Amino acid sequence: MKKFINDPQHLTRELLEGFAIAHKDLVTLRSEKIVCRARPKADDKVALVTLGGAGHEPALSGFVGEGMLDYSVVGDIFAAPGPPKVIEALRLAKRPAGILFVVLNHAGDVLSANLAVEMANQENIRHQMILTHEDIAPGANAPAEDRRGLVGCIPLYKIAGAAAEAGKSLDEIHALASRFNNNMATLAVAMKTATHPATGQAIFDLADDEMEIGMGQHGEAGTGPCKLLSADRTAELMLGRLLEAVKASQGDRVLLILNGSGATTLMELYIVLRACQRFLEAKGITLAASHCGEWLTVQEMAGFQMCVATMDDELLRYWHAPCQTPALTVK
Amino acid sequence: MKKFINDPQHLTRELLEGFAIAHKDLVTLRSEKIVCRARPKADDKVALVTLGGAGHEPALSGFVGEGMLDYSVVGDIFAAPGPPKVIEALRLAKRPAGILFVVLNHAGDVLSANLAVEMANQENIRHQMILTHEDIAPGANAPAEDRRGLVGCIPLYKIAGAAAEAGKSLDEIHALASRFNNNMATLAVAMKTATHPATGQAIFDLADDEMEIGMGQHGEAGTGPCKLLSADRTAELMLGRLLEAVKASQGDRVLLILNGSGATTLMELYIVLRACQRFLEAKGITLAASHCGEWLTVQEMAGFQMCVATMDDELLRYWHAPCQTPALTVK
Amino acid sequence: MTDNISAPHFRRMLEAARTRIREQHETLSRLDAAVGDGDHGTTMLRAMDAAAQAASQHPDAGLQQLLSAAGWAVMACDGGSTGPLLGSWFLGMSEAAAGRAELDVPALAAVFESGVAKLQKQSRAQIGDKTMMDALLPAVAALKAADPGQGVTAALAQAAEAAARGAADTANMRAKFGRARHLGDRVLGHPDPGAVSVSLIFRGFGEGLVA
Amino acid sequence: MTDNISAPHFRRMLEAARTRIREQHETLSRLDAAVGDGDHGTTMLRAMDAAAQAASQHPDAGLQQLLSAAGWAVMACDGGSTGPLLGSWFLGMSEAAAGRAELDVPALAAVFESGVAKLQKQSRAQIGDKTMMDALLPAVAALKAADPGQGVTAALAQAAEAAARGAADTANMRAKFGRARHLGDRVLGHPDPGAVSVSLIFRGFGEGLVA
Ligand SMILES: Nc1ncnc2c1ncn2[C@@H]1O[C@H](COP(=O)(O)OP(=O)(O)O)[C@@H](O)[C@H]1O
Ligand SMILES: Nc1ncnc2c1ncn2[C@@H]1O[C@H](COP(=O)(O)OP(=O)(O)O)[C@@H](O)[C@H]1O
Ligand SMILES: [Mg+2]
Ligand SMILES: [Mg+2]
Ligand SMILES: [Mg+2]
Ligand SMILES: [Mg+2]
Repeated sequence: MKKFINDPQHLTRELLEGFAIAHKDLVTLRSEKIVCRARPKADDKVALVTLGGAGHEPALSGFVGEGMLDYSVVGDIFAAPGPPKVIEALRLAKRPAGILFVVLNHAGDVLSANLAVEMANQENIRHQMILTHEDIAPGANAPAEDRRGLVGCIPLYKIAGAAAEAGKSLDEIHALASRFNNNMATLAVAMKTATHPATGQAIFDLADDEMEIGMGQHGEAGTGPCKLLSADRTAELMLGRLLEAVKASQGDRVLLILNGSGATTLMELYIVLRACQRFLEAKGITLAASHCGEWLTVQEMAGFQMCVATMDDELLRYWHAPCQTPALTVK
Repeated sequence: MKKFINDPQHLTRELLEGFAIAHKDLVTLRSEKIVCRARPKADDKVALVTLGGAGHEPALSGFVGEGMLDYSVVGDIFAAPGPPKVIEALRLAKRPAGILFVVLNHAGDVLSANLAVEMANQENIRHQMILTHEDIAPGANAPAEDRRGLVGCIPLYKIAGAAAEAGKSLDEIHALASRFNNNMATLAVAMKTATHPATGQAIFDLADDEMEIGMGQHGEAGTGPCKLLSADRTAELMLGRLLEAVKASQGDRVLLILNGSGATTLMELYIVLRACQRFLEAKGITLAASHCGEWLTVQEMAGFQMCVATMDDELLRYWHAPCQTPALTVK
Repeated sequence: MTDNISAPHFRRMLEAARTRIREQHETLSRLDAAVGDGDHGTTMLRAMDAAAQAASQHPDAGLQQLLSAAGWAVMACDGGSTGPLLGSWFLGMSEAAAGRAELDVPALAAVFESGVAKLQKQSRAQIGDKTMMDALLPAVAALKAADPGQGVTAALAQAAEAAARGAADTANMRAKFGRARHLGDRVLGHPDPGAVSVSLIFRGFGEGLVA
Repeated sequence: MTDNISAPHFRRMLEAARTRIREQHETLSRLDAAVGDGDHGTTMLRAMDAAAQAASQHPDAGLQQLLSAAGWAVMACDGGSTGPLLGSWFLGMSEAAAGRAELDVPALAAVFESGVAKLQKQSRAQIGDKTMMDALLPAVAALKAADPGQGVTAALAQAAEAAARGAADTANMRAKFGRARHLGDRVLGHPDPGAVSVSLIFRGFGEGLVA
C-alpha cells in the first residue's frame, strides 16, 4: 500500500490529532473521537450533531464550526462509531433548545444512532433525528432504507446550521432540513479503486476501460460497470437522472455539488460543471449555486458524486449564510 | 487514461470555463486565459500578477481574489503561457502604484516572463518581478536558478496580496515578498505517478515499494527513488532538511504547509502534520501557522510538498489577514 | 467433559473465539470485499479483542457482569454494523444471565436466545436475508434442540456445526441488509462475512470450553 | 533545384516541418518523459501548427511579415519553454529578412543566424548543454559553411544532417537548462527532445523546398 501512514491500527487517532493541530482555532477533540467547536455555540440555539466513519476527510468533522456542525462523532476507517461515543456527544450537546441529529443512511451508522437515540430518550435529551438517504443508484423510487446517504449531508449541515445560528427552533430547523432532504438527490461515479488504509486491499475492481455509475462511498457496487464516457456524456447521463429524481423543470433553481472522491482532479470537476451548466441551460433550469471540490472523499478513489437539489429563497439564503469550519468558510 | 475529460486539445479552455462558472462571484475570464477578479482592486493599490501552466488546479488561478492575486495568466497543461498573453495581463494591471509580478522558477515561465518584462519596460508599465525558487531538492545552497518554484508561491501571494490590500507601496511589498521568499523552503515527495491529461502518458515511474523525495511538480526527478517510509519517518526526514535550509532553531516560529499532490488524502496529510508538530516541539520551534490541503496539484499524483517558512509578526499578520478567493477564504 | 458453564469458562470461550477471528480476519475482509466494503475482518478483530480484553479485565466478575462488560466493550469499539449488533447480542445474553453462577444446556440456550432477541431489535433481519442471523439463529436453535444429557460441550459443538452450515448457505442468498443489499445478484456465490464470523465464534466457544 | 528562397517557399518549408513534427510528436513526448515532463511532442505540435497556420493565413505576405506572423503565433501558443524559444528564433529571422524578397545561400544563413542570435538572448544555452542549441548551432554553421554554388537545397540538406548529428550527440550530455537539468547523470543515453525537434524541422525545411 502506498500511503503516508504509520501503524494502521492508529490511523483514526493520529489523523484526528493532526486535524486538531491544523485547525486549533476552530475545533477541539473530546475523549479522542468527538470533534467539537473551539468556541461553542450559545446554549439557547439548537445544536447539530452527526456521526460517521473516518477515511472520508474532510468529511464529516471538517464541517464542525460556526454555522454548521457542533459535534461530530468519528468512528474508525469507514466504520461507524459505537453507540457509547454517540450518546456521549448527545449528552455534551444537550440543551433546552434541542439537538438536530443528522445520520447518513449506512447500516452501521443507523444501528449506532438508533441505540444512542434509545438512551437519549431515557435521559430526556431533546432531539430530532434526520436520516439522509439521497442516493438514487437503486432508483429514485426505491424504498428510503435502500438509498445511501452520500455527500448531500454536507449542504444539509450548512443549511440547518445556518438556521440554527439564526436562532430558529428545533421544529423549524427539522422542517427546513427535511424539506432540503426531500429536495435533493445524489449519484456517484467511480473510475479507479481506492486502497483501504487499514487492510491495504483495493475496495473494488474495475477494468481499464470501465467506470461504474451508482457506486457508494465505500466501494459498494452501483448499477454495474460500463465503458468509459467523456466528461460531457457522463455529466448529461447523471444530471438527467438526478433532475428527474428531484423533479426539476424549466424555471426551477438548483444547487449542484460535484464532490471529488479523491484522485479525480479539480480540473475534471470544472470540465464536468461546464457540461452540467450547458445541460441546465438547455432545459431552462437555473444553476443558482454550485460547488466543486473534495468534501467527502473515499481515499484515493477516482470518481465523483453529483448532488442536485431544487432550491427556494429560504434554502438559498441559508446556503449562502456565513460559516467558518475547517473545510468551508463563507464570508 | 481514466479521466473525466473531453477532447484533450480543449482541456484548458473547458476547465477555465467551468472554473469561471463555479466562482462567478469572485472571478471572470478575459480573452480566454487571463483570470481576473470580478470586483477589481482599487487603482491606487499595487496589483499582483502571476503566470503558470494549467493542470495544477486550484493553482494558480484559484488564488485570484480579494487579498491575493489580481491577474493570473494561464498557459496550457503543465506549459507556461506565451509572452503575448502575459504582456496583455500586465497591460490590464497597469497602474501608477505598480505591479508585483510573481514568477515560479520553471524554464518556460521564466522565458515568457522575461520577454513580457522586456515589453513592459518598453511600455513603461511599472512593475517589479519576484522569482520563487524555494525547492531545496538540488541542495539548499544550489544556485537559485537550479531551484524550482513550488507551492511556496501561494503563501507569498497571500502575504504580498494582504500588504497590497493594506495600501503598501510597491517597494515595500517587494521587500516583504523577498523577505518571505528568502525565509522559505519546499521539498516534495512522490509515491505514485500521474497521467498527463493531454498525452495520456504516465509522467514518471516508481516501483511498488518506492517513493522519491525531491520530485518536481511535473514529474521532474528528485534525488532518486528510496524505499517507502512511514509517515513519521518521512516527516522527520523532510522537515529536518527544510529546517536546516531555512536555518530555523529553538525559539523560532514557522509556517508549515502540507500540499497534497492529488491522490494523497487529507487523512495522510493530517498524520504527517502530527509528526511534524512533534518534531518541531522537540526542537523548541513553534508551529505558528499551518495548512493541509490541495493547493497546487499534479493531477492524480500521490505525494505532497512540504513548505516551511520562518515567520515574524509582520509576516504572520499578513498571513492571517482576510482574503476571499476560489481556493482560500480567510475571515 | 464440562457440565456447566461459569464465568471462567466464558472468559476462555471469548478468548478462543478471538483467536479464531484473529487467524481468519484477512479471509473475512476478503469475503467482505466481495459483498461489502472489505473491512469486516478488521472490525471483527477489533470487536473480539475488545470483548476478550474486557472479560480478562474482570477476573472476579460473575456471568452477568462479564457479558455486560464484553457487550459494552464491543459497542464502544467503533465497529461499523458489527459493533452494535454483536454488542447487543452480548448485552442480551448478560440480561438473561442475571443471578446465575452456572449455566447448564437449557440455561445456556436461554441466555443465547435472550442475546438474539436483543440483537433482533436492532437487526430486523430474518433467516435467508444473508446476514449473521443465518448463522446465529440455526446455532441457537441447535443449542435448544440439543439433548441436555449430553452436556454443554457436545451441545456447543452441535451449535457450531449448525452455524457453519448456516454460514455456508448464505452463499446462495441475495442480501436484504447491510452494504451487500445494493449488489443484487452479484453477491450470489459469496457467503456473508458476518455469518462466517458467527460460525467462527461458535467454533471458538466450543474450543475454549474443552481447552 | 531551387536556387533562391522566397515567401512561398518558406510557407511550404513550414508546412513540411509541421508534417514531420506531427508524425513524430508521440516519440518527442516519450523522449521528454525520460528527461523532462513528457509534453514536448504536444507542445511542438501546437507550435508548428500555429506557425504553419499563421503562414498560410498570410498568402501575400513577404518573407519578413511571414516569419514575423509565424513567430508571434508560436509565441502565443502557450508552448512552455518551446514557445518563447522557437518564437524568438522566427522573430529574429524575420528581422534579418527585412526588405528581402529572395534569399540565396549566404542570405539564408544570415537570416538563420539572426534568428539564433535572438533566441540566444533568451536561452543562454551553449553547445554541450543538452538543449535545442546543440542541433540549431551546428545546422546554422553548416549553412554558413556550405558552398553557395550548390544552391539552397543542397545547403539545407547539409544543415539538416548537421542538426541530426547534433541532436544525436545530446544523448551523451548532461543537461544545464530546462527541466532536465535536475536529473544529473540520469539523462545520459537520452537525447534532448528539443534538439531532436530542431533536427526534424530542418529535415522538413529541406523536404518542403524540394516538394
Ligand atoms: N441489519 C443487519 N442485521 C444483521 N446483520 C447485519 C445487518 N447489517 C449488516 N449485518 C452484518 O454485518 C456484516 C458486515 O459487517 P462489517 O463489514 O463489519 O460492517 P460494515 O457493513 O459497517 O462495513 C454483514 O456481513 C452482515 O452479516
Ligand atoms: N534555456 C534553454 N535554451 C535552449 N533550449 C532550451 C532551454 N530550456 C529548455 N530548452 C529546450 O526545451 C526543450 C523542452 O521543451 P518542452 O518540453 O516543450 O517545454 P517544457 O520544458 O516547458 O516542458 C528541451 O528539450 C530543450 O531543448
Ligand atoms: Mg465498514
Ligand atoms: Mg512542459
Ligand atoms: Mg464491511
Ligand atoms: Mg516538457
